[in-house]
Amino acid sequence: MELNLSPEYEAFRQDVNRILTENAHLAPGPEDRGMKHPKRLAWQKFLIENGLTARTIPKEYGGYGAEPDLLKSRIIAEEFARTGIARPMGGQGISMLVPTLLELGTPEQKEAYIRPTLHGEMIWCQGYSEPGAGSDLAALRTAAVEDGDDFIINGQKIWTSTAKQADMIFCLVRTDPDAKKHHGISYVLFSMDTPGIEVRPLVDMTENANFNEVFFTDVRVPQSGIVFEKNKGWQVANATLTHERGMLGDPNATKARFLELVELMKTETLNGERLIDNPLLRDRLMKLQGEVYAMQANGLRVTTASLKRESAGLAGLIVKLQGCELNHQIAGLAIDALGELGILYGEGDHLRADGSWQWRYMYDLGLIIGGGTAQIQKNIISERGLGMPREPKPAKV
Amino acid sequence: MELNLSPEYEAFRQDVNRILTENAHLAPGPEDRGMKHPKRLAWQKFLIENGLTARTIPKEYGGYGAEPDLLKSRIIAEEFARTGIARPMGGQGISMLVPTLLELGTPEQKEAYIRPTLHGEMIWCQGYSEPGAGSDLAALRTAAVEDGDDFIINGQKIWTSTAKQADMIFCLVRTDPDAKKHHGISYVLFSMDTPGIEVRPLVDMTENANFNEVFFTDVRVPQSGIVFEKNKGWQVANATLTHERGMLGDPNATKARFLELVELMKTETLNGERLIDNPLLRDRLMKLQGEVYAMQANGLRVTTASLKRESAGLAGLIVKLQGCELNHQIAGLAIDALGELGILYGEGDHLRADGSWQWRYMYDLGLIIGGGTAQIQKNIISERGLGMPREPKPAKV
Amino acid sequence: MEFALSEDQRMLQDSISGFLKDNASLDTIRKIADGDAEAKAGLDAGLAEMGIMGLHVPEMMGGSGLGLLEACLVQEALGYTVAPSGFLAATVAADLLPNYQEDYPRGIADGEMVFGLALTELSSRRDGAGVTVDNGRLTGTSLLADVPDGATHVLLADTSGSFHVADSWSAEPMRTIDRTRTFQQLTFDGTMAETSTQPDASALAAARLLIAADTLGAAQAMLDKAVEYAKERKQFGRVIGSFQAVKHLCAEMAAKLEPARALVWHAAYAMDTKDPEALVMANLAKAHLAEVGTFVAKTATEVHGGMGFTDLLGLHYWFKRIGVNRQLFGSPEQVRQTAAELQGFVAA
Amino acid sequence: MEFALSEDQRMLQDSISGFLKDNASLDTIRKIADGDAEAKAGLDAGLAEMGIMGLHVPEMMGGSGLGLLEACLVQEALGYTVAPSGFLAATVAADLLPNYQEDYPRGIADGEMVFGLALTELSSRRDGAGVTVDNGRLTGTSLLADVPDGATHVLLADTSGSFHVADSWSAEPMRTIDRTRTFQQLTFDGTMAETSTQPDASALAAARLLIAADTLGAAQAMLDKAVEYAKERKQFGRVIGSFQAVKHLCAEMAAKLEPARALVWHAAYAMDTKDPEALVMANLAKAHLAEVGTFVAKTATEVHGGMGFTDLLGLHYWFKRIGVNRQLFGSPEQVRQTAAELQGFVAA
Repeated sequence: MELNLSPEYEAFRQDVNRILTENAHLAPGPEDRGMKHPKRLAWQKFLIENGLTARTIPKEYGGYGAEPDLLKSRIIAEEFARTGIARPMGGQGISMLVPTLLELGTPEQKEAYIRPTLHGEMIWCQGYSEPGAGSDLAALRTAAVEDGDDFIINGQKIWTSTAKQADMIFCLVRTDPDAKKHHGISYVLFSMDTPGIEVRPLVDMTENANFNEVFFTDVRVPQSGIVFEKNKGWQVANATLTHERGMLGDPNATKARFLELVELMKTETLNGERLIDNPLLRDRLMKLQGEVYAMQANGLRVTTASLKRESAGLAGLIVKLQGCELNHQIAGLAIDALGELGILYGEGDHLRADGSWQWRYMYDLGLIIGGGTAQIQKNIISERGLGMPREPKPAKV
Repeated sequence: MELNLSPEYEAFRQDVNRILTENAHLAPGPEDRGMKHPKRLAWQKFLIENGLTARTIPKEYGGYGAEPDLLKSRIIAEEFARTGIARPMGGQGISMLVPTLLELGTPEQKEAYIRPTLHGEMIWCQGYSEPGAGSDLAALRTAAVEDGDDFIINGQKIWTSTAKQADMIFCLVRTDPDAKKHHGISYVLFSMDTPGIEVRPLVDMTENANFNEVFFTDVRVPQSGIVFEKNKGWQVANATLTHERGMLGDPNATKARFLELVELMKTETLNGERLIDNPLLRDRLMKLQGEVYAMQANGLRVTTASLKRESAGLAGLIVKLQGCELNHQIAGLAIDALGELGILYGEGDHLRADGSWQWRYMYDLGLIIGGGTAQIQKNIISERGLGMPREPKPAKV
Repeated sequence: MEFALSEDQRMLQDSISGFLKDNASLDTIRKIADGDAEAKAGLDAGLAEMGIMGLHVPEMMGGSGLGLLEACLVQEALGYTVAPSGFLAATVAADLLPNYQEDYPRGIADGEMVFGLALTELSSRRDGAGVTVDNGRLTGTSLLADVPDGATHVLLADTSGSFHVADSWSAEPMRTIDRTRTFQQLTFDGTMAETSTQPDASALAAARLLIAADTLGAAQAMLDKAVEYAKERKQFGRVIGSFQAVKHLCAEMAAKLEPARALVWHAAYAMDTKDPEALVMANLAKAHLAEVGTFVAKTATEVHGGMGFTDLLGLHYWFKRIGVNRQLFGSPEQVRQTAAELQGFVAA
Repeated sequence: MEFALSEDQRMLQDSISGFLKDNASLDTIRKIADGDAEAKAGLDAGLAEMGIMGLHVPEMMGGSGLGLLEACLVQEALGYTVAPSGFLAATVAADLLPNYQEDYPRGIADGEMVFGLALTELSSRRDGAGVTVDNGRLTGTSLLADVPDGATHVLLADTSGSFHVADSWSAEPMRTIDRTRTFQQLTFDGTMAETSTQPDASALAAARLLIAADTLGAAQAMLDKAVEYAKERKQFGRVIGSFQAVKHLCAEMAAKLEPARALVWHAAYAMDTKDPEALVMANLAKAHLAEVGTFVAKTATEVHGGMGFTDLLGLHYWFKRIGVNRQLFGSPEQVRQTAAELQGFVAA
């Protein structure tokens, strides 16, 4: 057990901090709107060149080309958080497609897509879920029928973020309707400019369209867009999903929210009394602090396992279930502490923190559901973590 | 909605109260030990003759012979609770076997068993559960093999209360090992004095033996002990179980416990402060009070439905699940309020209420499990109450 | 003894539910949430025509003379369809004012007066809000007042707990997560109070009880929708309602909601019959429904999966209705504190 | 950076677990619970021989010089097997006393001194208990003191929060639900304190942290037993561990326990490295484990069905260990209050 960093890493942290603070003037601000604003593209280039993002991606594909070092990656993330300087670009192209292509893409696919994606010049969206295939993703039905060198695609996707802005999509389609459900799926890349694609924003309970629906009507795309092999798309997608799971339940983000809540309760008053002086609210705050500490420590354990290339076991499997729920509860206490003012939203004089507590309360509920509902998570924990048997298959009726 | 009683019933209440208080000297006390103590038998006889128990059982079988009137029964129960005078005998013979015999017994069985049972001269125990057949009661394996006019019984029962004191047992046995599991069971009455029966007390977490195990080795009993028909024991048992379900989750008992808790919190101090003046304990108390009121009101609704011979629907199905849990939580708050002194048990200077809060905390957990675990209750609520589908049968492997 | 609704009460339920089914469809609710004044006016007019505004006004003052129990049934139906209405404010005014001034209940019953309610500061004073009285003149602000369109009067609480009727004020809309209902910040600038009352714990208890009934209705709707969705939605080759995990979530919602319904009825009956425990029960009903409602809102949304999070089924209107109700007229902790005070459980 | 146990720490875990597996079987625990003094003495002697009593005593005073992290691993193993031991009291004494009097840690390490712990009144004064000091003389009672067999000294807290070492007292056993451990009411009748200390928040934090580790071990054992039982027990033609409801109960226990384990480790490491957040973390670990433990105790019992309620599998020893730990050295609410005070969250 050693939670301090070695001198080498401390020096690295100082380097990172220096690069960021000295160049903060180059970073885009909220006024630089648009995913491809020149200032954003330039900042992304600068960050790659300095090894502050795309760090382990080979130079030949436009990355920085360093050896993987989880601790350095964590230090970089912490310094972005600490300085509050604009973070590198994210998005599903960078976080999910690029690792997949590196592992399974053809040389041509790597050549064509990785560099522009990393540099923010090519935006991607993900075509996985369908209205009838949520938790049961493999039940997807969007059909790709061969026609010469092309596929003709018909069907519908849902929960597609950045579909409006995307140049390209990585999409799961059914290429063999007769095979068992996991064996007839292919993973295909194609342009969002292809005729026959319609994107409809999907407004959610936060009043925003955080996601979209995407409709395909006789969309003709080249078969060369297949990643890995035809009808092996399920394996490809699983490789990608592994990358997604790590993104949820970041304990540092939870800690930051908790500290905001403490600040709120120290500064707001109710009937002339500071909220933190209310024994009931304070006790709930302390309960959550215990859980925040626990999730933070659990996160350190998971990171350590990754560093050692060991499985984190249960400590890793429970992160999404517990982390999302804890975030939701932190927002819930903030709303309760604000009482009547906690229900305000949108705009207005008495609104606190731009309504972000309510936004988080709702969006975190979305995260509890998305990427595997709590029920699916509990199946995984009990089966993979505790070795309990799968449910028996139902008898044919 | 009318929660006051009509004048007729008010008069009845006064009658009951008068009979009880004027004859309180006849009632047995804790010093009159033994289920068949003469004073107990005499008191039971007195209560039956005055219509204060066995009220609706026909006179020919030793009851009082009145028309069913749920409200009068409730008034009687309330007056026993209010005056604190010794209640009538209970036990599974009176509450479960007698109604079953009235419905399905032969004239000889009714004649032989109902009167002595009601009068406390014949004590019964119930032989249902087995080590391998708990939630899945129909999986029971205690075998009854025909031999002339007799059965030879081998097997084991568990969760048998009053087995030591019982004269007789009503017992589920497997009489057709080849039939489907619900169709090979018979409901048989026989004497606990039969050679080959061994009773072993089953100590539980409360340190008491509230239940027993009963072992049968070549126990020879007459086939005439079958109630209803051979291999129809499952239907007979179900009739009886209906009587049992009503016994759990009595909201008046819950209310009484809650009031004891209020009293405890008003009189006990912690660090010189009354427990009820502690905002955290008081808030938990108020939360429970809301639930107690809710269960009480729900109970009135169920009673009303019974009076009208209507189904209480969901309001009836949820009583056990919610009632047992609420009782457990009330005891839990009492223990927390007593803090370090809340863990005392058995005997000693600082022990409160003879350790009954801890006893209840554990015993109520037993009740949550017994008579259908919380999981079984939720299956029932979702299927019968909400019309949700049963789980599909597993495919044969 | 009968703990059940009477024939008349069931008929009232049926008629208000029937009306709302036709006139407060999700489609209409969406329009109202998007600011369609015509849709709102239509619903208001329809409800007024049904005569519910005077439901709790004594018969001798031109109303229906029905109790809080009946009012709770109506409010439950409103919550079930997330329909906005001035009914709650009218009912609280009709509960308190007959002892002081007959004109108001009469005005409510004949539709000439529409009441708003400004009670927030009885429970919670924030941002310097609160109205003080000096020589009958009202000064100060009240936040998140429930003021229906076309309100002619406001019943407000001052900082000492007395109530006043005012017929002039300035208003600023306050936007909440619930876009179906309108809330306002009211400012009184030396306005003369028309009528003033003594502090009265029962007016606040009545308001809280009605909110409990509203949450009951909204939560029941969410459970019904969850069960229906679970019976239809298929994943892994089965309707999700056949998975034990989903069934148990629904069972847990039902197990909490069913006694909560009985509690609301009982508390309302107790208020109507002046039972000594009535105020305690009404307050605890508000706090209990807030907790049960929060559980059901989250759980029913989870049963709907991603669909529950989108706007497509409009489920969030119910989620937000329950979320707003939780805070209105006092958070659960504050309301339980009232219940404790009423029983003498709080040291002076 | 490495958040994991070292090779040495794992070896310590293995050796203590191995010892307890052989020497604190359920059979032995039953004997101890039934008052078999020989069985108890055997276990005590074995544990003493392993040298754990001096684990937290500085090396220069003859101990192993290991930290609270190692002590928590030992305590967790004790909790896992519900083994009673004077280890907790010895470790708290070894944590506090080296700054005041070397003789005690030396005596603990070489086995000549056995310490008891009387800290109850630091959190909770009931029934007139509490020890006062006058001119170095101790007078009064302490309830539910943890006094191992053969104790030569008691470390006790007076009503002002200072600690004292005493070597004479009169004792009255106090019977709890947990029959494996012995608790006593101690009376001091003008006894001279041998050594006195300043008030010290870290001694209480250390005691609470060790209790958290104990509950962690007991709860982990209950989860392991529940999973094992669920994989074997058949009902309705399937092992019950294949029912989604049972799986989810087990998953919920694991999801709470796994971060709780990390919390105990982290808090212990923070105590050992004098991290500024250490006391807050240690207190919150106690409170959090009390809540998680209560959940696991109930849930694991439910998974066992009726078997969990009986004495047959002895599961109740773990249930009661957790139940007693919840209250010892302060209830969860009191402990969270300490954490709030340490952070300046409580108005003076």
